[in-house]
Amino acid sequence: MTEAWKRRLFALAALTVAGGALTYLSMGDLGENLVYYWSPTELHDAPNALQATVRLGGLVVPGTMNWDRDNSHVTFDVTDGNKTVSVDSSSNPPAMFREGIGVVVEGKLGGDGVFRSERVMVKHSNEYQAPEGDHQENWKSSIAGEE
Amino acid sequence: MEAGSAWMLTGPNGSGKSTMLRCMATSLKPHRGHILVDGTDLWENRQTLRAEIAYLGHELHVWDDLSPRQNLQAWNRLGRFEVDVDALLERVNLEPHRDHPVRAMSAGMKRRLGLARLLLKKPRLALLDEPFGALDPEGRELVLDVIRELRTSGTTIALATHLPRIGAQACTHGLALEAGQLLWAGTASGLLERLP
Amino acid sequence: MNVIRQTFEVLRKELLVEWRSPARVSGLFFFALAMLLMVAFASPTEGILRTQAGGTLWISLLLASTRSMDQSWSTEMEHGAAEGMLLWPVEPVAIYYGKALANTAILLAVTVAIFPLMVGLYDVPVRGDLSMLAAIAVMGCAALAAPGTLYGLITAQARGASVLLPLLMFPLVVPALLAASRGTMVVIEGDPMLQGSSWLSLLVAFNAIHWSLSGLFFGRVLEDG
Amino acid sequence: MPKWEHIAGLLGLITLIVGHYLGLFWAPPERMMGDVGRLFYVHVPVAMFAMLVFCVAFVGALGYLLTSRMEADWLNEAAIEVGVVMNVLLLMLGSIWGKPTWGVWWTWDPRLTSATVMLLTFVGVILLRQATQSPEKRATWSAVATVLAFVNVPVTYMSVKWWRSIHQMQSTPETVSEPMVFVFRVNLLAMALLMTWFIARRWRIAKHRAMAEAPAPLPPAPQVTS
Repeated sequence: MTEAWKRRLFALAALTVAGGALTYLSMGDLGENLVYYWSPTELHDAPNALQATVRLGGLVVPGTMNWDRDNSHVTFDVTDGNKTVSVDSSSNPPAMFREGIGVVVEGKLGGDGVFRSERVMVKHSNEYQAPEGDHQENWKSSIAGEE
Repeated sequence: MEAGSAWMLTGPNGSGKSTMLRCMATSLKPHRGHILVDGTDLWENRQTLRAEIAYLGHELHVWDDLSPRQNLQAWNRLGRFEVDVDALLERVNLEPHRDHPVRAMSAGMKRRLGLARLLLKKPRLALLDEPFGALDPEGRELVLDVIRELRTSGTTIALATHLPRIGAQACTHGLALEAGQLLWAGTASGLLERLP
Repeated sequence: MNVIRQTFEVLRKELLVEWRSPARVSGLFFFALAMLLMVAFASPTEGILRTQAGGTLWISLLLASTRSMDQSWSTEMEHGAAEGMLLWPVEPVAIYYGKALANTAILLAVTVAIFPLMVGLYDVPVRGDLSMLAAIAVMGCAALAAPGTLYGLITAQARGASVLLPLLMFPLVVPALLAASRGTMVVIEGDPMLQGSSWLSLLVAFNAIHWSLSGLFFGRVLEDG
Repeated sequence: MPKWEHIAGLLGLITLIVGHYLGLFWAPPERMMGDVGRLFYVHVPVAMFAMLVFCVAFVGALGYLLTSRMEADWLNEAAIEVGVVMNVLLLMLGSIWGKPTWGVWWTWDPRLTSATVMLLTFVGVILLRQATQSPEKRATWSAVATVLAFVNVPVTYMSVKWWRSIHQMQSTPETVSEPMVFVFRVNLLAMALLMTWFIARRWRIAKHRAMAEAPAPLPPAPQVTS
């Protein structure tokens, strides 16, 4: 085998290994485990969930939201369709926060099963739609109330 | 250049002696033109031809923290040469210093180590850049001896020096360079006659 | 095969150099230790130290590794030995893997020395699996050494090498730093979400990418340098 | 000599003005986000072209590694600088968008983290270029550093799919309503034209610099006397 061919073979092998590793990153179980936030089901199933500061993500269950704007206090339930976790947050969520929307909250699960959080973030979907009816007016007034 | 011949390059500083040797050693890629070895391009085939070229330049290619013996052993193993390192050290008169780190040695001693390293390889072409620098008269004799010995074993030599009178004692041909141009080519003794 | 034998010889030579001048490894050790102490002095409470232990450990090692890569190539450049190996000829791939393996071993030695000290100084519990810790240490050190050895060669020849190497290396090793720190925390604090093996696989994938690509490009960098 | 890229640049500027007018005044506000949703027409094209421009830099790097032609190195240099500007813009716009929608300027989620790492790696390549004098060394080193930095670009793009992230997944024409898609495409076209202009201009600067620092050619070799 000539030098040039050895070189090409090595290049091929190196690229295969690197490509394989990238493929593994995309296909492997990493995506499921190394996540930015946990679902309520995963939080329920985790053996030692009580100790760690984690992020919890899901949808706000309609009818459970209780927002005391003056005292920056809000409670709501978060669900993934399977399990539900009650959240108690001591900070005001952003203006887009509403019932039925996706949220990510950061905090700790207490012994009483309530997730205490200091940060509520809203997760927007990848859908961009023109408003239907008076939705937009609501939104504008909520922004105005916030600022 | 026929096998066993020795070519001496002279010329003022900056005339291109070192650059030419570095190109021949495949340490530099020629910007223009080609160097042909047995009709094939040197740079294109550098991976195989490097095994047959030995080069002693301004850089000695040694590790400062290792002793001369460890240096030579490392190069010996890397090249898979089976040379008796201790005998080689004796040959270049480094035997008494063989276990001290290179860092502590004088410039002349280091040169001798560089020469020993050159001798590990059995090259077809040996390139020496200012081999007499930093050496005492005894050391210069040693270099001339080494050149003669290499020539008898069929090695071609190219040597750059600003001490042509010493170099001519072991060289067959002479070349004079100036500002990157070849001024004169002929025999080594012929070159000496033309020098002021 | 010739390349493997040459890799081994380069590695052997590197370790011999370290053995003859142990100042480099001990310097790295004290550098990393000083980092741990400085972070401790700068932290408001000891609780923070405990929760940050994994990150602090790997930041210390990362900073120490940039020093290490610098020195690894400066000894090589001092008398042109790197070029000497290229012309000898030693396969560039063998030079790279030999040096990268040696750098991994050196970092690993520092890690082994520094970890128990951190456990003591930061009052860190070790709840998790020690074999997992060993695997993360090996993979983490390898992940720092692979790009470091390549970029060390580049920056050793560029202006302002001591600043440039961290600037090039830091962003590149972010995934490895993240995985090694979190993985170490998992061993320290226990594993509430069973993430340990995932962090380890991320490290393995990172190593696979960088050990192969750096090896591929090293020859070109050495030849043109 | 007329420079073709100026035509692209001019068209790009016009399209940009039209696209922004459409985005700000003509398109309907987004159902959930209202007027803030109009950032969609800037943030997403900038994000797409930041990554695409880095792909161009990658092509330049590969081109240099395979052919050793300086033209490829100039392309690498041009695209990296343009890409870094786009990447900074991307992070700033994303941050501005994040505050009213998510509620935070910044959070260390996989997409945001990888986009930041992308910026830092390519800034590293620029610094490396500046620290190197020899054109050949600069070209080789920066090509190698570009390829290694580029590994992160697909990771950034895929991060929202591979990891659960607060950042939404890539939108498709199916997830965006009709008039919005149209306005988006106008802005995308504007960005494409502008990027062509920027890269071509920067490539020419690189070329002129290389010409200026190239050594004068050697005089012809005289006859040898012997």
